[in-house]
Amino acid sequence: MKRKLKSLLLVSLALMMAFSMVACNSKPVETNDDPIRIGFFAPITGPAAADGLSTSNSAELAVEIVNGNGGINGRKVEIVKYDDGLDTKQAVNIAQKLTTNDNVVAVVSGSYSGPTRVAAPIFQEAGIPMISGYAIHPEVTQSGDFIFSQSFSGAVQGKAGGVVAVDMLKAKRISIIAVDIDFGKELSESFTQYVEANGAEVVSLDKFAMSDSEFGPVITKLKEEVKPDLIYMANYYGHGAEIVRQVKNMDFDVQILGTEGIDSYQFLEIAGEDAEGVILTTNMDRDSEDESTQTYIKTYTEKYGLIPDMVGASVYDAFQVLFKVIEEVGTEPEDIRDAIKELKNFRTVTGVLIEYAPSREAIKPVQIQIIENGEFHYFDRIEDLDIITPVPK
Amino acid sequence: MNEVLRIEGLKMYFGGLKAIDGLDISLYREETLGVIGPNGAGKTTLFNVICGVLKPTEGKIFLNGEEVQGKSSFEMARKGVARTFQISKPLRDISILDNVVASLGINEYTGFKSLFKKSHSKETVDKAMMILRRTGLEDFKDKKAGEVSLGYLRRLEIARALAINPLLIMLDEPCAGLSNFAINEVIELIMQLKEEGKTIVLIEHNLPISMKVCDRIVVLNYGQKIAEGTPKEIQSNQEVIEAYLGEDDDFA
Amino acid sequence: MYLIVVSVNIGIFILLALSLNIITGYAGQAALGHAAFFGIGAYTSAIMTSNYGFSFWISLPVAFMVSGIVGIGLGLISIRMKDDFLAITTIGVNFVIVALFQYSSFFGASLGMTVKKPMFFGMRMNTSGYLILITIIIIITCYFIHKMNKSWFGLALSSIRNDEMVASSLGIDVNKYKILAFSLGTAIAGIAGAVYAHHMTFIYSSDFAFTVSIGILSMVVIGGIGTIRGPILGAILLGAAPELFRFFADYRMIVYGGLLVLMMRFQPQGIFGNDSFITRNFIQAYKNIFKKKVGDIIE
Amino acid sequence: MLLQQLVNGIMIGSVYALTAMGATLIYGILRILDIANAAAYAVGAYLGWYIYTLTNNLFLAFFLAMILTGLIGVLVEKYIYLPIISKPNVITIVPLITSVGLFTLTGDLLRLIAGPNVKSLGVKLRIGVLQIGNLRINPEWIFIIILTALLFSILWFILNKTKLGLAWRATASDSEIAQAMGVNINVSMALSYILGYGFAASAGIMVGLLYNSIYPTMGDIPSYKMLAIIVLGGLGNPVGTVLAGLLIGLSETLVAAYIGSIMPRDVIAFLVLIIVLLVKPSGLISKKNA
Repeated sequence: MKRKLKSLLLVSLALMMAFSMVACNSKPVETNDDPIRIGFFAPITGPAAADGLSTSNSAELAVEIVNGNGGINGRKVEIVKYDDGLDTKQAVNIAQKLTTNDNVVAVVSGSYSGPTRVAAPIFQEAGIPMISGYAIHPEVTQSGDFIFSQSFSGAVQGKAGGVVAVDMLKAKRISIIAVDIDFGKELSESFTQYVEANGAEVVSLDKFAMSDSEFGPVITKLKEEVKPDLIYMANYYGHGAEIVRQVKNMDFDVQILGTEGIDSYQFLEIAGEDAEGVILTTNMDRDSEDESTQTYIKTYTEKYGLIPDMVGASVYDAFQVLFKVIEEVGTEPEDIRDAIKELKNFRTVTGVLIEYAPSREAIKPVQIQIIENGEFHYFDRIEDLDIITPVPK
Repeated sequence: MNEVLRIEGLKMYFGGLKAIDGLDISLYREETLGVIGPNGAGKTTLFNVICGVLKPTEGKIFLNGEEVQGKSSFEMARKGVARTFQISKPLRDISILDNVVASLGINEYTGFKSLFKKSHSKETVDKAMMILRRTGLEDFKDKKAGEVSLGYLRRLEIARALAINPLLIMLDEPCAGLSNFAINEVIELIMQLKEEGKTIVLIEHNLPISMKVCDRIVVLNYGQKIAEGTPKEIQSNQEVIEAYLGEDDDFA
Repeated sequence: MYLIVVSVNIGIFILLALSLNIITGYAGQAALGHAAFFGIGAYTSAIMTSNYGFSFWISLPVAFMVSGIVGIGLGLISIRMKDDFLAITTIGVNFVIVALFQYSSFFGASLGMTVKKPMFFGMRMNTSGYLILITIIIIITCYFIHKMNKSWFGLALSSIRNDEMVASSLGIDVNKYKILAFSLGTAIAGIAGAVYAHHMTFIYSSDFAFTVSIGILSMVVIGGIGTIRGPILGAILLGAAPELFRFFADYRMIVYGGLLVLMMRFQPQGIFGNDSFITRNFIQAYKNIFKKKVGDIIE
Repeated sequence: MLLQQLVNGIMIGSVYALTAMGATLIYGILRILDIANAAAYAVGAYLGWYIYTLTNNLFLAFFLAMILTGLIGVLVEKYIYLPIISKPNVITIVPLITSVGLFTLTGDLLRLIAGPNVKSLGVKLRIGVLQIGNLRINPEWIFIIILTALLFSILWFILNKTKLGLAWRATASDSEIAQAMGVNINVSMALSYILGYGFAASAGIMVGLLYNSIYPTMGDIPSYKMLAIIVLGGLGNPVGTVLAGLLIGLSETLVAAYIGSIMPRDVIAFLVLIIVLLVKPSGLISKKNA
């Protein structure tokens, strides 16, 4: 018995040693002929695979275009892509692999809050800058000064939603339907705060689980008892589409206001005609005159046969930011970080990036789009810095 | 104080079904009591009630003068009531030896503390081997119980009951489904137990066996005792013959 | 570093598989909600260290206790329900507990919980630290299970697994032992949870969902149920699979699913189970070379 | 409003019953908790969608997809499950894990073949909204309810009025005795899978139609929810399954309407399950009095 225990101990010690030996391989010296390696991870399999596809397409498109133009300062860009399956355990493995094995100079997250949140501290510790495309968890950028977010914080977008509801649409009685994850929580909280401070009333709040798809009971209740004049949907395209379908099915005459969560061609596909007239806050203006926006929309549609959406555009922008700063300061991670901090008034496909807030979240105008004839169109835009600057918590 | 087991006014109802309906039985030290009766007479139910598997609807059970009805099965086992099952229930995926060792542990299953006490001590294994030798299972000790034939499983049932070193052994049709040869072996084993002075209750459908083995026989029908006496008396009891007529060819 | 991180994750799963094996492998009770107890341990220790400032080292035994105590509840349920009914009820328990994490603000609700990395003699625990810690816990657990197998406790569980009626006829208090088995298994899962929470530094309700329970169970069964080596090797195999199959890229989940089906189709006793192809041949080879008694090497 | 909510609950409950019916039929004979039934649900939905886009005929899509999925079911039963359960000493978890593997495999295969994006059926039914007083029932629901009733009637007919059904019921109550009486249990097993996967497929198409969306992971929620329903219904009991489906549909709807968001929808099913089983450990209708 004793002997067996001893051998077990020895074996495990040997294993640990072996692991640390492999782990300690030193970084090869970088030369100018090597491509610039940028890490990327997204949920390519699993329940968020559609968003994974959209972001991974956009990431590849961004790299393809920059390489087509001769790369950055003559060096090609190479993308190191991983699938996290929307699983935090895999995200930790990936982050560790990217920081120690893959020699990437920077990373873009094309994933949701969970995986991005667990990966962020690892990149922070390794001193490799990460830009998160669209993760909304407030703690992502709090991991440290190497972590940036390309999307609005939940607080900004919720407040912008409030502006649309109260100031533009003059709603008085508002019902909220929110998905019960960080996205829905952050948005509905700051939305409620703005709405109630500006003379309107939130008359009901219904939370539901990510996996939920049946909204008949809630819409029935809203129609027959609550009778709001506006429904604010802090949720994703699947839920959103079902809500607008139910509303139309029940002949319920109410304005619907959505968020970037429904900014997807899949929303249009599922909801069809029922989506007409839905207004949403998002980051990409489809009617923008900006050349880069139109180029992105056009090349993406041609290449993949799909209509680009908010998550893809955000990831595409994150790559544009990286290309820009690497072109200016080279590939040292600290320099990249400093340059991102200093970046001002940079034109991206989602409008002009004014700068990164001290909380390292992008400050950019909130686009208000309306669905007309089965497409997203310009409705309005919020550029008021008081609204679009994130307030540190 | 020779009375090991006394049953008073025992009733066991399943909804409307009266499986046992007012039964009084006494059992004395070193006696072998046979319980016979047609199918559905309530024999196995009686066993299950005595062993604590079922809680009686009414009535009392005394074991060595102590009231025990309604106690759970493991408590009855610890009080010295060992049983075999009509359909052999070996612990299939462990060895024959372990099956017997498990039975030897009757006083060792103390809960969490039993984690720190080794089961296969030399003393225990020796004891188990002795029982295996007695029941003729020695050669199969390392075989899994699920892999041996029915005849050996019956012996295993008895070996397990023996290992408990019981006050009272209850055998539920130990010969059912066996060949004549195997039946004789089992009978031999029971006779040995008798000689050692064990107190035994035997359910046996095969009447000649009961007649041969038992000191006293109780006949059940529809949950009631219709006769009681020595094998000789039972053999000539008109009521018993009627209850069995056409029921069982073995009765002759 | 990457390998160490992967190893820590695998180590956590080894511990989970070993602990589930006490309930399912040794006591023979269906348990499809093991991840819930993993979660209870994780949240218990996370709340203790992050909200109340306790040391990680104190939170470990507390996580063990709390999970074990909740596990008693599951044991009580197992007295009332059997087999497939019990199996599905444990799934239900998994869902209810995850919902509690998801909906109660005490557990961080929909924002999850951020966990501070623990200190060890004034140094921040790094990944290698976790690897050493989890290895030590695994060794202790293995030793403990080995001890259990040789004790009356183990024999009682074997009896219950085979036939509860027989077990009680041998004087075994079946209910008590079932509760003990559930509570021990879930308590060890609680420790795994505590290490996990501090290793990941962020936990969220869905980390402990039903699919995780199924994953743990698959490890036990694929490896070989009712043995010590089975769950360990099963956890290594399935835990490393998502990483090993990375170069299949798009096909890796198909490979993973296909592997589960094929293994169950052709080796239902698990790859390293008592009756499996590998074990039989290994024993044969070992016997041929060393002419030793089989019992000495394979317990 | 209460009336409308009760109708909502019964409607969603009948879809649950239909979804779980396949698993019940399979459990009835093979005693397998077949999670892969949810894979059949997704495969059926995709087949239905594909046939519908080719032919533009909803009924054809519906029945062809059911039959095709049923046939796949027979292959799965014959080449995967049957060899596993006929091996000696196989613990009951083994088929369960096999089905988890099948489910994972199928879900990702669908993603690779059809892409991760949502497909919409885009069916516009030309029947109007049914309006009785304040009560409104949408055309999709009318279609689904009629079809569900039809399918359950067919099932009832097969099980109770045909020789095949008699054999099935005999096998379900005791396969050994059935075999001794000359019932070919292989046929009963095959019937279980044809009907089981066929029903799952029909449920998949209906839900696809109802929410106008078909996607690779659509089976995720049914995969566990149907387990709750079949256990609640007494495991392997078709009538119990219908009752359990309705009970869960109603509970979910009423909780969502009157209590609000105290817990996720899926949890309600399991809470109902746990409560019912604690009171009655063998489910709503236990096997014995089926």
